[in-house]
Amino acid sequence: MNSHFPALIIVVPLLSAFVIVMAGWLNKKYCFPLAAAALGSSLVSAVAMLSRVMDSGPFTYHLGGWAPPWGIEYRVDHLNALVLVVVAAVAFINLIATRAIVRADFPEKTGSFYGLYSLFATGLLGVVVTGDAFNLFVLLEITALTGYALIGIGKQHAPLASLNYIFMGTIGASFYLLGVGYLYLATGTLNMADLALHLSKISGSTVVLAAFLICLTGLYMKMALFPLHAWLPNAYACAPSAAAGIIAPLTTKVMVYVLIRITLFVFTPAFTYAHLPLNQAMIWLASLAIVMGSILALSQKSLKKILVYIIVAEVGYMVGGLWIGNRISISGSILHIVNDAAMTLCVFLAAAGLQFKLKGDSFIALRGSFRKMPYTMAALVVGGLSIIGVPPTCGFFSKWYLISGALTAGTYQFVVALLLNSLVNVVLFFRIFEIGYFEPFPGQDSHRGQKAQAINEAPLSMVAMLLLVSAGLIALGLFSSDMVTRIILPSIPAGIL
Amino acid sequence: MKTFGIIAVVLCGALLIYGTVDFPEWGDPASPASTYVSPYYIEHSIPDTSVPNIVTAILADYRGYDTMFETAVVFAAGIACIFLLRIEKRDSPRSRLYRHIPTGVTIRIEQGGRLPEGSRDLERIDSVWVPYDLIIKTGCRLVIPFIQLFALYVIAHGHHSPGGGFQGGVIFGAAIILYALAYDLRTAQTHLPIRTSVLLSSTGVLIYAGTGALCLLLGANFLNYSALAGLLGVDPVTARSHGILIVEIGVALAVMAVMVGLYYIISSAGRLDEGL
Amino acid sequence: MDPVIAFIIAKYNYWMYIILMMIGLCGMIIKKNLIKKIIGMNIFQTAIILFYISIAAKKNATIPIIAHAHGDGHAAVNAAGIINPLPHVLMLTAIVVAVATLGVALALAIKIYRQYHTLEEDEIISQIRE
Amino acid sequence: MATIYSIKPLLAVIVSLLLIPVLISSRTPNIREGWTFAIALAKFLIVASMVPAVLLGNQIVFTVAEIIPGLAIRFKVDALGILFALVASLLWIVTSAYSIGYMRGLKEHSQTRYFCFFALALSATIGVAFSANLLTLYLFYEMLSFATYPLVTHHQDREARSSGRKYLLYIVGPSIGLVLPAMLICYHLTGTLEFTPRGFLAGAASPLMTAVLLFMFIFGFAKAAIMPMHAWLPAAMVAPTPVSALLHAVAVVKVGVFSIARVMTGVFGVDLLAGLHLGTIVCYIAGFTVIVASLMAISQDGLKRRLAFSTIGQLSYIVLGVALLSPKGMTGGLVHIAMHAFGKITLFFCAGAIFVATGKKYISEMTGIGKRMPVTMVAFFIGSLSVIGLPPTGGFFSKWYLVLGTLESGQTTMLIILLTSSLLNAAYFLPIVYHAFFCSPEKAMFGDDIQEAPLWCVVPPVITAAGSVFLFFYPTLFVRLAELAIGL
Repeated sequence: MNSHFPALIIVVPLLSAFVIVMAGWLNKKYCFPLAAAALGSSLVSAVAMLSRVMDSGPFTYHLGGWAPPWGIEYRVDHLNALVLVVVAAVAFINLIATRAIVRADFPEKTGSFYGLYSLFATGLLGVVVTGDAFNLFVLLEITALTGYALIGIGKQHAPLASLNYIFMGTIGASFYLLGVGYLYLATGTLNMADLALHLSKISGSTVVLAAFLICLTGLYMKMALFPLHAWLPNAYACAPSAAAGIIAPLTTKVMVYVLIRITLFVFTPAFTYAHLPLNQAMIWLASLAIVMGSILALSQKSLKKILVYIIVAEVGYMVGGLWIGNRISISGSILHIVNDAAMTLCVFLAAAGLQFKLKGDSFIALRGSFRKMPYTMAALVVGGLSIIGVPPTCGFFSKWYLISGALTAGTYQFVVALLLNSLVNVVLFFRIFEIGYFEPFPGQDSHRGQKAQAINEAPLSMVAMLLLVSAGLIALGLFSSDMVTRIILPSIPAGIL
Repeated sequence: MKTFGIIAVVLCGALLIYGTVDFPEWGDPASPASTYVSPYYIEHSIPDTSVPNIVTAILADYRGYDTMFETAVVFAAGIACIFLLRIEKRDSPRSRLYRHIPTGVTIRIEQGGRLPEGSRDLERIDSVWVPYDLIIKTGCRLVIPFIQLFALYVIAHGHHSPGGGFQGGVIFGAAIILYALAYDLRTAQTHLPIRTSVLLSSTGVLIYAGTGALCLLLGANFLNYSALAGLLGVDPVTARSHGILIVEIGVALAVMAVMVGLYYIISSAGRLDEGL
Repeated sequence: MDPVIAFIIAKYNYWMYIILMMIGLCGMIIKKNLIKKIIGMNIFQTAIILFYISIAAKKNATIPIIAHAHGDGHAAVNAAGIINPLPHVLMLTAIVVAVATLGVALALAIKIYRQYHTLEEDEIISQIRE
Repeated sequence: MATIYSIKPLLAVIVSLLLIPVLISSRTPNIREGWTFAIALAKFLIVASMVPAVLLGNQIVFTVAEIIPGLAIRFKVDALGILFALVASLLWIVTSAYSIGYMRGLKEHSQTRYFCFFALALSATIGVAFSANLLTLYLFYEMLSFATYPLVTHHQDREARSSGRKYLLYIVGPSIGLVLPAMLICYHLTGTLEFTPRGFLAGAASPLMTAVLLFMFIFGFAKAAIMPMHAWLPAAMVAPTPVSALLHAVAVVKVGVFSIARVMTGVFGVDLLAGLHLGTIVCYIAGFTVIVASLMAISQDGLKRRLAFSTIGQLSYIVLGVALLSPKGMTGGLVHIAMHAFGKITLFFCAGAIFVATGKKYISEMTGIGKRMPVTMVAFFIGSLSVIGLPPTGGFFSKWYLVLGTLESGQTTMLIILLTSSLLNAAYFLPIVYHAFFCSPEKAMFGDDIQEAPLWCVVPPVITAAGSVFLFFYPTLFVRLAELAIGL
């Protein structure tokens, strides 16, 4: 049975999505268990695939029984096995954690919500595992479409934000499709491994360079790299917190994975790093993204808006790490995909808990939150420390690899940008901790001798998951060395020095 | 904003034109696209799947996985619109309009009063008053069955002529939408309520993914129809052709149901009471 | 004719799709009304579908359906005589994707209209500002 | 010079972490205080059990986890580490006794949180003391900064918020902005961060880069409160006095100085610094800090602020001693860690006792307090003698070695700085004692019901005062450890 895991990881949530929607109309109480079972089984098969790849190296799976250039092929190697586990784990944990919130926000639409949720997870898993360029576009569209719906259902101006997301997302996806069209025109095949073979033969022609630039612009738009990030802040901030819990940590990270897959495995490193001015420009772009992301975050007034701009800055980390081009910085950016997904999940779950219990996440609503919700705020502290980059947590280690990679390559603007971002993150998070810790002044006299307010903690499933994730952040930090040596370094193709 | 937009567009156009320098001429038979992978499909589609229409062969078999996700996209769009727009608690309308069929006289009842349902010669009409349209109604009533028949033909004949699941499904959906346009949304919903349309669309997609999973259970790779040979009692090649047909039916069902569901939801802006 | 004009004539299908695409992009960026933006998006997607289909074309080749009678042997099929079917399959998917995105965009436009009673972007933004 | 592999260093660091779940779950305050005492004692005993092995010259090593290829979280207990850990864990026992009296005397709120973060801070301090490489040191250094933030801002009022903000700005900012890049550059240049006896940076970088790295470390470790980076210490006096006593006199500030000493001896190495004359530059920076801090201390009216500025001055003695690079000078600097700890903690305890008993914070309000609180003021007198460096107390020894060190390395300006600063120390301590005992206030400063603070607040200063006198007669333990640390 284990040879079918690549298919199982996608088919089980896909089938469950359709059954959940039917259950939504027939009998609502089966929706959540179905979704949990499906995503749980995906997590199990992802872990099984990762262990298989670590033991016996990459393996392929031919869909429909047809050999690669003709049929669609799944190539599972170290890189996408690792990202698969991250995606499956984040989707599963967020599903369990935000159960009470979904029941409170959409009492009569839980069927459709969980259907869209598992379709979204299926799309992401498919994007990560597929080895065919056009199939990747179709799966991108499923992820995007369900994402538009999940965001569009939010309050205040969520529909407008979602519509803007549609415009930018469609332009991005269509540019990617156009890039694949140029590649198909130049080589005649759609399979990624096959493309790499043929592209190396004709790497001189302008078609390949044009396809490269078009694919990059498309992917940058989908991952909201700084100049093209206009859609992300409103979309993620207005999204309902249950949906934001899966969209925020995963979409941009999976798009960075796609960028790494395209630049390193389709356009082989020899081609990608051949154009010096392009690399320098991209590193400057990434540093700009980091700096602008943190500066914009300073001027925000609500917790979620701050976290969203931090995501924009984190995208700059990964893109910069990729473009620096040595093994250390690329392993840093791959490690950051894993770490950043975990960190963003931790802080977004905490924000969801706060918004659920304190009715809103603006700075006024957060006053005295350490007293009312100690465990959620403790998780937010751990998540914040990880985003700042404090040693035991995982955020520090990906910064470590990125900075040492940048030092060896001599790109000092990236180092300065990373350090500046850490300092700004300290200000951002401690401003929130101050509000949660010191205020409210006017309401009571200073806290001397005042009985502790009733602890009004988030629901148990949420708190349990929050503590699990924050413990995971520290565990990821301590085991990052094993992850790098045994999974990430073998996943980087040979052509990189 | 305008100037920035134009600059971006011109820049993008220049990038694209720069890319086309090394393109092969239009229709040049020696271009890489038509000399590498596609000749295999053309030569082997009959021996592999015994389906003369190569596009259907590729669509449902060689790249059947893409099409499965394509149907999932259609399904996702249907569910997304229902999820976004549906309004549960509908407040009852202030005034109701009725028409006396024999004489064509319309009656308006205020303050939410209503007439008994079954009255034979009084029919309820939309608040956006539609002129008496006997010609359209009878015309549509005559045409719709033939459209549906043609849709079934397109689905079934996908192997031999241009057509297949999507096109057939859309035509079938169009027939039902025509019915909803000719009469009004309420009567169309009596024949195909939104609940059945969603259930039909999920069964359609389940048929597609189910056959794939069935092949998995029978030991072959996912969506490898030759594994159905044992089940269908035919040799593997015709098993593939039958597999394609089953899958096309699933797709048609899903597409039809989603088109109808989309029309119901979008035309009545989620209230599902009065459409176009 | 000198090479430049020959160059332009030989590849006019690519100019078509680039022009169409730029019109779509303009529509999306410059226009203020949301529905016009959605139409622009649709034009943009259709342009790419046109590009793919133009790849499939071969000079004097027939449609990709192999003439046959039931059950008889198969005449040797020569690939040059039949156009490339693969882009057509891909574009079937792209068309469905374009329709799905259009549907969701229209649903959101309805939701926006129900909330702000207008579809002009600058009016909506001024309403949000208050 | 053997290396022993044992789990003791990890136990020493982890044992106070075990206190946190116990504290949260203990119902009555007495159980909570009892547990704090037990854990403090256990920690001291674990540390003390390692002293004999270290005195024989061998090191105790324990590797926790390899977190980066080629780098691990590793503890290495050597003479320098054990010297600092002994002082910190011994004084924690006394401080937990003192904080019982203080917190109950003033009926402070959320005391469980106070004790938990106190235990966390101590485990971080011992972690820094035992760290074997720069990464582990940085890890526990950051942990200490974030663990002490809730302690400094304990009163949760507006003033606590602004001083907490300054605390973060001055400590976390330089640590991320300066120490992190410096550490990464060292790793990039040499491929290792392990502290080696003669330093691993020799020859790996150009003289200019070495100097820049040294200054990044010195100003990065802002907890050492060297002049431009000192503003957070007076601001942190808003914390409850036990926090100021143990953390801002012994643990936190000494971590800063300890890290600088570790970096100068373990990363750069004495001969590299001497070769590039960087030692003398650091001496001048430290000397400048000593003089200016002592001058500012004189002008402070708040008793705790004056003690804070005096601490800034005393810390720079240690940096000055290490920067002299001569054997006697370095021994004096390292011994001063212990001597100053006992002296300064007594002074803070007395300040706290006065505040608990009379509620007075300012020196101008303390004339004639000696008659009301004789025991506290005598302890205050002994503590100030130790800080000034006069014979009957241990402080004399470190000053003695420092002066010999300056003579040995021929730094006459440093000699002048040392002597003038000792005079300045006397100038800002003795007036307090004189006013307290020999003058009587014009109007009645104190109601007649004022007398000594509760027992829990008076006994600890007496113990630590006795400790610093004891150190005068038996300093051999700390002197021997200091000499071992320098590799004599």
